Amino acid sequence: MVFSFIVIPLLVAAFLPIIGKFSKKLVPDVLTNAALAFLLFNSILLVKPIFNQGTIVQNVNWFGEKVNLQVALDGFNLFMLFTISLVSLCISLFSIDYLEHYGHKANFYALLLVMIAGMNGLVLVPDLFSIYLFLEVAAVASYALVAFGLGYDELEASFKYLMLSVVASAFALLGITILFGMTGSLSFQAVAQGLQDLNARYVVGVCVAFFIMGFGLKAALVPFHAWLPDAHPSAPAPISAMLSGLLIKVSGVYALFRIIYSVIGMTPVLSQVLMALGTISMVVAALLALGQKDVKRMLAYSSISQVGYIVLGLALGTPLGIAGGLFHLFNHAVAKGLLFLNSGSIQHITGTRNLDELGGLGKRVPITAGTNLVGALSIAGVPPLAGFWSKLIIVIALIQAKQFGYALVAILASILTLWYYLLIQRKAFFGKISEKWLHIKEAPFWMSAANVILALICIFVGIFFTPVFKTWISPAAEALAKGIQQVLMWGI
Amino acid sequence: MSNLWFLYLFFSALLIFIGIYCLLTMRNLIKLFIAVEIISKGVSLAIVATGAVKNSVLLAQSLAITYIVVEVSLVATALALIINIYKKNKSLDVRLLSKLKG
Amino acid sequence: MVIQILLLCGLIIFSGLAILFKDLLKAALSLAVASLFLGIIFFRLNAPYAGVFEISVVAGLITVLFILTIALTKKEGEVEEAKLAKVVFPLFFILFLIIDGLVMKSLLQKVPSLPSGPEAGTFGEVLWKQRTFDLVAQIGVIFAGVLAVLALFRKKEDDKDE
Amino acid sequence: MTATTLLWPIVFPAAAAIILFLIPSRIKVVREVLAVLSSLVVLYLGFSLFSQKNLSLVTDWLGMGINFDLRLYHFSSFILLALSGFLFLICLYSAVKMKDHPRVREYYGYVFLAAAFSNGAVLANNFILLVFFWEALLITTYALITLGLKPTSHRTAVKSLIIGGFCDFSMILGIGLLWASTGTLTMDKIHVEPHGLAAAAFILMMIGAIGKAGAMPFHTWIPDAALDAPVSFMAFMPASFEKLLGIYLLARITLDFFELKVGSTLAIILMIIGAATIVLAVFMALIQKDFKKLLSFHAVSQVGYMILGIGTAIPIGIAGGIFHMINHAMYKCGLFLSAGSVEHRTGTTELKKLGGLSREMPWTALGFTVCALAISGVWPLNGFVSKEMVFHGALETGYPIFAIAAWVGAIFTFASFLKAGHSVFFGARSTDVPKTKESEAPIVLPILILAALCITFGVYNKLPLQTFIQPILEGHVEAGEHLDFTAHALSLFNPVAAVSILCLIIALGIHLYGWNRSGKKAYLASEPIHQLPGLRKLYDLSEARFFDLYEQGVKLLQWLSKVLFRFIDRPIDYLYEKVVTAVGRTFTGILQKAHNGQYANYLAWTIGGLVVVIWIILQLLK
Repeated sequence: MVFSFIVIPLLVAAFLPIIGKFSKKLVPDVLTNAALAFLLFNSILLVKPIFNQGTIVQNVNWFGEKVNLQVALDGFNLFMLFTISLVSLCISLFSIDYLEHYGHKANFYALLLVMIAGMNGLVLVPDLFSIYLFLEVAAVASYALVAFGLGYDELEASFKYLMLSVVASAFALLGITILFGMTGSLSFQAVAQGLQDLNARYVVGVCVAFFIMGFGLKAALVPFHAWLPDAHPSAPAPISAMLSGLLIKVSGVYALFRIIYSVIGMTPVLSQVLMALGTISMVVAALLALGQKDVKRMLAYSSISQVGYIVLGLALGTPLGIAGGLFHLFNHAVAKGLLFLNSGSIQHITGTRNLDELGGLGKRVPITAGTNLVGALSIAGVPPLAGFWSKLIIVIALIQAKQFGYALVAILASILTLWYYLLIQRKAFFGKISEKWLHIKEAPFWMSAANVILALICIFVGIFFTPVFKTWISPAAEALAKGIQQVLMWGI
Repeated sequence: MSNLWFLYLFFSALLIFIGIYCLLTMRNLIKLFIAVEIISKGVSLAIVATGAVKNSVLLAQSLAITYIVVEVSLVATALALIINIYKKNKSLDVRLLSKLKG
Repeated sequence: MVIQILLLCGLIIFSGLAILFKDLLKAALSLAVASLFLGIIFFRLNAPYAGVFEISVVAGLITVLFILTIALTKKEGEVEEAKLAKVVFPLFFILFLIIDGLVMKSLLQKVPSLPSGPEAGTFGEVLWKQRTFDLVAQIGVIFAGVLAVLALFRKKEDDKDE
Repeated sequence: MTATTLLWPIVFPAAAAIILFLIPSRIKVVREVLAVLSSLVVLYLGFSLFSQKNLSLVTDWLGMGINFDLRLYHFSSFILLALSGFLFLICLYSAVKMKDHPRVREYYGYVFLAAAFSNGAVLANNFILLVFFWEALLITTYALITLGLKPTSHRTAVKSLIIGGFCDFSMILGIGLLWASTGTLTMDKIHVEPHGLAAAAFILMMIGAIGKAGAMPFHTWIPDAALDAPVSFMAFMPASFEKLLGIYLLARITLDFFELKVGSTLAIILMIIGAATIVLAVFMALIQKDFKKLLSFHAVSQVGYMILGIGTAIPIGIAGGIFHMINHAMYKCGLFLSAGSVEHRTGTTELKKLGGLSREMPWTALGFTVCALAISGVWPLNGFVSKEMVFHGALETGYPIFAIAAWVGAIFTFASFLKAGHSVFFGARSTDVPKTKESEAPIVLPILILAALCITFGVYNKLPLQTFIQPILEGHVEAGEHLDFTAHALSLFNPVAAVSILCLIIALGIHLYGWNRSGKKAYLASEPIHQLPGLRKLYDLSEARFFDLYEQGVKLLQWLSKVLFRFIDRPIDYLYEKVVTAVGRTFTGILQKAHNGQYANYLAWTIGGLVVVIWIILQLLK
């Protein structure tokens, strides 16, 4: 049941190119969405067992032979799986209409599914090297997807993205190798146990620095972020949503914090370094976002800034901070997915993404404008939308931990966030409509539908934040906090 | 035995240095990718050497092989990208790839 | 031991040459030679399968891919590299060599590691039974690579049909 | 009859609203027939529920003590019956009056929705549920006013929304306070003494209640709406439904939720509001030159009697207030409907243009006369009875000033209705209006029914007082005291009644004097008072909406925003433009320059970042 998260997307992806020869649109559309809907359903089904048992360990026998296909599913993984399934389903719904002018839907969906399989795998494996591997699966698919339009921008962005992340993941693998060399094993538990027995603070410190760089580049922490504002805007809108909404969080934030919490142990030093990095990202990227003309580029910088929040919350290390960080991760995945899809709608409707050319679209395209507003306000942290609560929890956690400086910066950065999101609203949707856009039409059905679903989730989670928080976030945060207790400090 | 590990790590670090130096200074896209290959050689050397030194060479071998498969995949993707860029740009100069900025 | 160090030095030299050669073809070939050296090192480290893979896949397949690309981009693919970069390379290389040497020397005996007993089983068992998940991931990576190449080299005519 | 029957008065009108809304505009007769039939069903529901005294329906709703809790008992069943009765009359009336309205579809939809919400508000036994229905009514009010289709309709609608919103907001605050101090939201479980926090809650909730009833100073949208909204709306909402709901809630507040003591500060506040509303509104009513506007000011003025009666906190006063509420709803509804009837035939409601219509529209004139006499408190109509009760109550509190204010109100009420009746139906036939005839039966019938009810409730006052009012107050008076409000109901031979009759005579005198002074033009009969020194100024100011808190509030806000703009916004803007933005721009600019698109640059950051992170971690580890 748990393996279906990896196997089903891969299987569908394998058959899609062949099916694509016979049916260009319909069957790939249906098949992909059905597969993703199944995964979403599956992840919801898993809530109860996780709630009751805490952790699920599953083994698979291959023709009677015992093979090492072991997954350990705890609250944190499940939370990530659910987020991935939910957002990617909306994204593939959006693609039904959006991909019409790209063509080659089957190929696109196949890559998308491989990427999802990679992310699911990354989330499920309890093994350092496998984390790296699945990260590469998702990454290779994402390079191709960024360049899917084959335009100049896409190729340039994809190339820079590839070259930077190859270097980064090489360093991450180097760090894994060193840990492997010291402890002789690769699984989380064994490595964590080994590190407890050894006293190797400096070497482990260097390893952690490698991880911070390797996974931090995937998560686009400043100063490892430079690829993101090129790659995310250039990709087709659904892929931008996928990358910003999920990939940076799964292959960056999840991988980094999974290793830190489950293997190395969150220590005060690490906490300090990561919080500083998170804060720098938050502020620098927010300032950069202010200066953008391109909607998607602004959103991309905003992603960096919001990842800063997530890292800040997770790095704080208190249960409340972890919960806030995870909650913000979910909210940002939904809201940023929504905003990128929405920017795709804008581009589909008007053919441009330049804020200076847009204006007054609100009256013509109410659904697009309304959902954009919801997403923007949610990320900016306006009550009662979902983003407000997660930011509030992060700030409260910071204050609780007596990190007043960070709390202040977090609040100021959220003002900056609101500022540039209002800039989008003002320039694109409000104000006088220019002659050019008098005859535009609302986006096609599936595009609007995906936007509306995500916007509703933003609102729903905001209003019913207590039950959502209890069902999804708390188990995940508990799983992480347990990790802290299990992993003894390695001397720092 | 463990001292031998540092010998291999020493060479592996050299390889990675060469790769990064090339990435930082060179301009030809293909050259840059050759540099990436050199870095990954450094990493695979580190993996196998670690396994050999730590008595788990079988495990390290399987890791190295998997890593090579990943490399092939990456090379294919990257070279396809490079060819596409060449088609658009009629040049392999990385400095031309700076349209996206700000 | 000496042979091993010589082989490692050869690996470094050919890697250095790969980036210093102006002609891309020569660079790719010296990269292949470096791979050959690495493969032999793997053999000598009791990792014959890795060595075979390194020689056949990296020295063979990847080099072929490189040469193919170079051939495809030959017409206008010449890029004037910065002279300075090549001139100062030995300087930086030696500098890093020294730093690297010092760091590694300082780490000698310092890094604790767990004692490890001899490994049981055969390579096949380890690959298939211990690292099964990696095999699944390998399938994923291969899919991703193939699909990526398909996507990047898709025919333009199809776009017009849509 | 099971508890779920309680859902019917809410669900059925709502369903009817949807059906009526969905019938296409082209189909004419079906809609009207359906509307009247539906309202008949609602009326039947009202009757059948009235015969059922105690029912209650509780289901979990939102959690945290917020249940879906409906409760039917003597008070709410009585209000429910009254509401459904008015709904039926309004529908009957609208069947002719509104049939050619361009947006008749929406009209019926909103009317039935409003009925559903009102029924819900009356039956609600949980404050949150009450607020839900209460707020929803705001929206239907807003929508119905906009159906007036006058250029200013929308503005008035917004005004009603904002004033109503303010009142409801304060009511929500009050409920919050009450919740905090009692810990429950179930209405029939709350009974506190108004001290401290609870006193604040009392005042806040009272604002909500009297705001809905339209007491001063929350009345200002009603006269505006008289001109801007459809006349049937005026008969529907401000004249009957909102009065019933507002006074119902006020009575619940003073009787059930809080223990209002005779002569306590809160009681006196209520009485002051009541007395001020009576006097001020009646003065405004007196000088109006438009039939509907005159009526609308009376709709405000009469609320004063009810509030005064309830504010006395003496059983007879409270009973008088509640009785006045139902009486007022009847005759004011009748009056608005007769104004509508006149408008229907003549096309105008300006007093100046009308005159001597009694011959052509005898039934309307008859209905109007009865209702006008009732509102003026002429023996033996219902208005006389309820007003007497209020006077008695006010006198018993020991503050005769309130009784005097009420008597003053009575004088001018009668004077203004003499003026209105004289100028519309009696006197010389005006030449401005062409010859006309009586309105259709569905218009006249409701008026006559209401007039008949006015007489019935006056002459047989025992019937309503003993069946409706007495049960409400039972259990609220000290044990042993016998409740009988009919003691001096129609008695003319007691000092209070004598003063009342004297008032009526004075009013007649004022009217005749004014009529003579203004050259026998009835519509100018109030001019002598209008022109009184001092009063003139006040009237002018009032005409210029000087006393309209909403208008003044809007002006104040404009002024405030100007001040804020000049002295706070501009400096901040300067700071923002010159300092924050400049600094932000500079940083942004530098950062943007740094992102120059060069791969080597980005890689250098990455490697540099790695080195720095390693260095920092090693430093921290030392």
